[in-house]
Amino acid sequence: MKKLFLLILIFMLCCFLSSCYDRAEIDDQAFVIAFGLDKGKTNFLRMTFQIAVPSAFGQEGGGSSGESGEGKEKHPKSVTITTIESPTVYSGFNIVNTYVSKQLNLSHTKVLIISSELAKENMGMYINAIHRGREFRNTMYICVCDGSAEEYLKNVNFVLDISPSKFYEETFASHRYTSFTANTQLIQFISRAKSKSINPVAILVGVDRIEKLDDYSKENTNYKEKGRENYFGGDFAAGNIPKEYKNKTSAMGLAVFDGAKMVGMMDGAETRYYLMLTGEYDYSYVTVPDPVVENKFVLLNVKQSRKPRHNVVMEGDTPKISVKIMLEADILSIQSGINYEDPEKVEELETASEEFFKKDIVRLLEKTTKVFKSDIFGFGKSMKWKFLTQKEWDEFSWHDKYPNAQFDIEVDLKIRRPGLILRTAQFEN
Amino acid sequence: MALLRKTLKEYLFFTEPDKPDDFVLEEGKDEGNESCNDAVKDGSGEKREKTEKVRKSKGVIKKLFTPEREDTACYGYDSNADNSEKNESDVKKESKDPESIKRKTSISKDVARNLEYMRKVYNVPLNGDVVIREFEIAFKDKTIPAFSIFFDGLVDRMLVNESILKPLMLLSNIEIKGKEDDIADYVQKHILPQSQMLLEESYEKVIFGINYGCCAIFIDGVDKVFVADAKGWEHRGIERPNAELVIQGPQEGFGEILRINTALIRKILKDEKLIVEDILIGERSKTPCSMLYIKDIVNDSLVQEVRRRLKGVKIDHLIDSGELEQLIEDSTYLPTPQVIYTERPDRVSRYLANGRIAIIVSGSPFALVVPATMWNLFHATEDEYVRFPYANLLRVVRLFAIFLTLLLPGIYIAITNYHHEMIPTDLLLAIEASREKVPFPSVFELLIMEVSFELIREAGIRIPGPIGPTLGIVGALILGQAAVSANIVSPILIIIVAVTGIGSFAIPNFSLAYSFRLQRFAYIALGATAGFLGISFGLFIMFLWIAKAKSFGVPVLVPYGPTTADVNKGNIFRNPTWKQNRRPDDLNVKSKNSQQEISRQWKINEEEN
Amino acid sequence: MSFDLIAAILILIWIFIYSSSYGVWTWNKKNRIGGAAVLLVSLAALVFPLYLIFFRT
Amino acid sequence: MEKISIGNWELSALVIMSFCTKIFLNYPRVMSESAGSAGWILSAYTSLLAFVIFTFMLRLYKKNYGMDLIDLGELIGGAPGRIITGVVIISFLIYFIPVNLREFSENMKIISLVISPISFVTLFFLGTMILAAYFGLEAITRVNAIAVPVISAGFILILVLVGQLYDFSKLMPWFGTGLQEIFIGGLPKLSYFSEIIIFFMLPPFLKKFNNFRKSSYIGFVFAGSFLFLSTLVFLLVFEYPTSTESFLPIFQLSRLINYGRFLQRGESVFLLMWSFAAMLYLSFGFFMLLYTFKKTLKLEYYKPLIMPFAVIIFSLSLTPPNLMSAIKLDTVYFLNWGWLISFAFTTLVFIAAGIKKRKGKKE
Repeated sequence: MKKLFLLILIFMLCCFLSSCYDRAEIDDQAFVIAFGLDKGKTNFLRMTFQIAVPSAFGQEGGGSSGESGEGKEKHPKSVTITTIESPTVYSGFNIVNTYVSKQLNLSHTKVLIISSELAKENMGMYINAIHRGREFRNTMYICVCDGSAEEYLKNVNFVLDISPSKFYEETFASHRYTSFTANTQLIQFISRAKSKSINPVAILVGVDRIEKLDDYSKENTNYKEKGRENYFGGDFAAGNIPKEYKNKTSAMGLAVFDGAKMVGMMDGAETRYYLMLTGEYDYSYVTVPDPVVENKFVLLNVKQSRKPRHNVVMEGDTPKISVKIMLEADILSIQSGINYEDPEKVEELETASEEFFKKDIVRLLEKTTKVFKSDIFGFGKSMKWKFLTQKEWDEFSWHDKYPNAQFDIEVDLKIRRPGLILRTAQFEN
Repeated sequence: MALLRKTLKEYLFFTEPDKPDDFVLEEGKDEGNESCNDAVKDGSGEKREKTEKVRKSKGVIKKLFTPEREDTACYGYDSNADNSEKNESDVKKESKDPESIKRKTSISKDVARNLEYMRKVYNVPLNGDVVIREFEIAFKDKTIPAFSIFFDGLVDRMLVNESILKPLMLLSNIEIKGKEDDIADYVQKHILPQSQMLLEESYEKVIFGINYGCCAIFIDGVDKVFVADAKGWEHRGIERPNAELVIQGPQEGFGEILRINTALIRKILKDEKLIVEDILIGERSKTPCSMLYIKDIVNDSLVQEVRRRLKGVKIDHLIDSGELEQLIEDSTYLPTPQVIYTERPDRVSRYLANGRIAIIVSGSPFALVVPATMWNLFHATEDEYVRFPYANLLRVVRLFAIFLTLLLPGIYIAITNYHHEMIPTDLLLAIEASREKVPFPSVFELLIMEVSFELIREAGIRIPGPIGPTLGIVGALILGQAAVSANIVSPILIIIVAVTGIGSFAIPNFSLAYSFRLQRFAYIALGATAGFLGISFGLFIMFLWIAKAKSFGVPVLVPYGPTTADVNKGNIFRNPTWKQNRRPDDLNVKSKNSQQEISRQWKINEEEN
Repeated sequence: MSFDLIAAILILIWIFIYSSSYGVWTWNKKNRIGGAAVLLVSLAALVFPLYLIFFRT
Repeated sequence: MEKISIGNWELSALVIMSFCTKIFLNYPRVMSESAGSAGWILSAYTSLLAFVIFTFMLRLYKKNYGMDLIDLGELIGGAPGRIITGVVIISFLIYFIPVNLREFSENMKIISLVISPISFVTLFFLGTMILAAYFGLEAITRVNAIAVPVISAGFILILVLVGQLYDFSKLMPWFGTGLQEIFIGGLPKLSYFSEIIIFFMLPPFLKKFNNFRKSSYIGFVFAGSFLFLSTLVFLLVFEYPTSTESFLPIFQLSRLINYGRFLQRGESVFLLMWSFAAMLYLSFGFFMLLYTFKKTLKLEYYKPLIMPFAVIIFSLSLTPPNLMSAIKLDTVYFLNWGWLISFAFTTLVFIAAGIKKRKGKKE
């Protein structure tokens, strides 16, 4: 027993003498909340770090969240921003560490913003570098900024939150009820980018260019392409949203990738159909034109009743893809006052909205085959079931076959409940 | 130099280790020499495939004990308990002291010599509380000189006056139709109306009796001494237990008087097989101790082992059972206790009924129960008295409390120093903000707080009554608040330390709480050294150590390690009472069942009707 | 020579002496193969780490 | 040495622990590397195969129950036979303990102690090995019996918590790199059950053959299903080419656990779990190494040998110049040839002992 104690003692002594290499106090660390990559002017990369300032979280700093000095202070006090240029990701950290008093820690980075300029070139090497690092969370959001990431991070203003992390987490989780963005976390992005059956997407973010709503021109939206009279709720992407708010930034739509290379962008409405096609769709409010009265709308709260059914059949070199999307909806508003709640009339509304959805979905699918040439929906996964060995699948090369695809879309929408009003009574005038 | 050489030799070179006889509990089979073998035949002994076998232990005392000796009734313990051979050797050792030789000498017939001798023994003019009362007894027309000797305060004065001195001095004058010629017989049969009285023949026993609150009566011409039990010392009554409080359940605790304590147990266990075996411990103090067990339940080899250990204790004075615990436990270095230390008769009775052995030390309100497993220490008395869902809630809370006490500070240090990523970001930033102004590293900060918490706790116990709570408030609230506002510690740390402290109070066994409080510091150090790796290192070694430990032949972690038949027998979570059919398997008891297989017979009757 | 190194070497020597004394003890107990093997092991436990410390680049 | 006894559940737990600890290293990765998306088939196949062979070996062994491999070696060839068997087992153990020690330490270093030197991390594991050897086999098995259910629960918890990321199309194509690759090329993967050789050192501690058989079967079933589940879930979450990237598959899985804003990046909690598993594994291996050495050479005590062997293993574990070569030592050399020792050699010994015994009876 005595010897055992001696042994433990020696061992503990060794441990303490050799000290604690990895120990790092929390208050010696600068936690980067968001970090952006741009193409540099003088070097390969321009990196922007948004670092949390903890004193804003202390008891005294409770109220100082950008509220003070309205016009002057553009940024909330809880974060600070620095931008540098460097050849690689990690050397950038080194440079920042020289002038920031605390050591940069990226374990709490919530967002990675990449400028579309950089994304359109091959950004795989940077993503790989981040993937290799232990510190980064696999669950951080990967976003593409239509414009420069630096500008985006400088314009972010957490109006409602003190905590920057909460701001990002809540903002990018809003796809659950808006369906204008998707859940694009780093690990998902990477595994999709390396997969042979599906391609990645990333949330599109941007800085809104207009200062006042009056300046907004509807020509910026793509309603005309979609054959509409006016733009609907999702006919635009981030950076082009008709809004007026202290926070100039916005997130809407998706950037489409082929491998790790960006090939195009989708607007909000397309994102919704993307979500419906992949089955990630939760619920959202959708404006549908009234089937009878022109320029009146029916508003539906659309949910996905079941996951979509994909079926892929090869006919020669053309994949025939049939998709069945099953939706259900609650009526939120009927502007025309027509009594669609009537069980006989509800079918009319159902078919009209099915047609409406189908048209847009087919448009989106064709855009992915013709313009993007990238299967972001994962039809390749259904194709994969038909192969026996990896070799065959590799040789088949789905990504090359996808652009030829032909589609057969079926949308099945059932209106379930009409909200609080069972029968619309007309206003007397 | 010699010491150095010895140390060098011990540490530098291999020496053959001496093999200590590890006590292993015998399989649950009857040895065949006892009458109570009815319970063993249910064949439950085969359940264990363990190769545990008892070794022919050399130290076991072969002479079987005879607890039912009649002549011990007077003192309430057996003064003969010590082996005579041992006594002889003691005498030889103490041969320089002439008195010790004389003690063995027999009593003289001459009362004057006896008186002189007793005066010498008790240093009478010097010793204030020895009372020697000389008087004369009238016996058949003559008066015989006599004297009584006792300690003032130890005896009941009224008793001595009324039923010893009064009959001897007054009643002896009355004509009694006794035919005895022998005065000793006469006195015993007619004069002294004392229920517990002995005739002793040696000084040693007489002196022992006097020391133990008896009144000795020396009569001229008699070479025996009347030793009358007149114990009347002051003592605390039966009170509520102080350390182990329950809401539901019996409310009486042990006192300081041995016999009252054993009576409290016998009151609960009305079982003629309950043996109260007496052993004296302490060369000088001769503290009477009782070893309690139920003969037809307990494993015989366990009884032998406990007896062997108790008899092997050689110290001068034994004051409290806490001392005895340290003298008989298996491993002194193991931080966790291996003996149950309780002041509740009902708890002791439950353990006795399960086949354990209790040891009660005279003068100590705490009984020791052996063997103890970790789970016994983790259980509270109340667990059995409340309905089982509630008891399980309590157990979950307790498990959580153990976790907090042991690991919370260590884990806090590990996380804040090594694993930043796992704290939710907002909390992390809040911690960072609160630590911003603190000048110390977090380990040091934590140690400051932990040490001051221990300080407050210790001071709170030691401080005289009324100030205690005040100090707690002052310490906890004002000091904490001041420390935070002086930026010496961060507020989040106060929460950590406070929660840890509260957790340690929720552990039912006081020594277990001590052990966790102690080990907590090791985990802080390990957490600061290597984060979670350090903590798991500590846990691993603690588990190994505890897994190796045994309490009187029973592995401490039983039934989980080694796994025995009753793995799911309500050690962590309690079973409903009607399911607790069997006694713990690890004790290898003679009677496995503690209640009938169907303990709720009325259930069946109901169905039948 | 840093402190760590000295401590490590001292511990190695202690281990060597202790285990080789066990080897000798075994040898004396008429277990020749066992004793030799233990001596070999204790020598390896001295030489191998020293080689790693001093000679490996 | 005191009389050691192992209970039934303790043996099962030992079997589970020693087969399954490699899940935390690179088992799922190697499976998916060699069989592609069909790694789960390979895993199930090797587990079944190992089980069948084990059953066969037990049948051979039944008559000699109570004697361990070294006793059998002595039965076959006297003292030289004993020493040869012992040396084979010792060399086997002394090969894979340092490799595993190195890998676990590197594992910890990569996960959490990035800056610490590798020897510092190794010392923690080495410390537990040394102390465990001092406490003896009984303590190790007892801790193991308690820890295995807890660790298994944690492991299952990881698998369940990443449930939202399961995608069954990732298991496609059905046969991954091809049937031949799985069923013939997968044969050396039997080496993942090489610890079997250690279990044939344990029979003296268990009295009855039936107990030994029953509890090792139980252990085998659990271990096989854990190995299978780990590969399956890993492949359900990571698609084939990505799945071969990661050095620590289960760690990667645990990093993905993400439930809301609060429950993120809990991987460090699981670090407790697998460092504990690693400590158990290494301690058990180390003790068996000492025990085998002692038994082979008929020494009286193993305790004086703890420190020298610890030093040797420590030095050996630091010998590979980098992690990649350490992994190669494990996944290439050991995987390809380990089964020769653990299965072929052991079976040979059993057969030889059987023949010898029959001959002895005839004579």
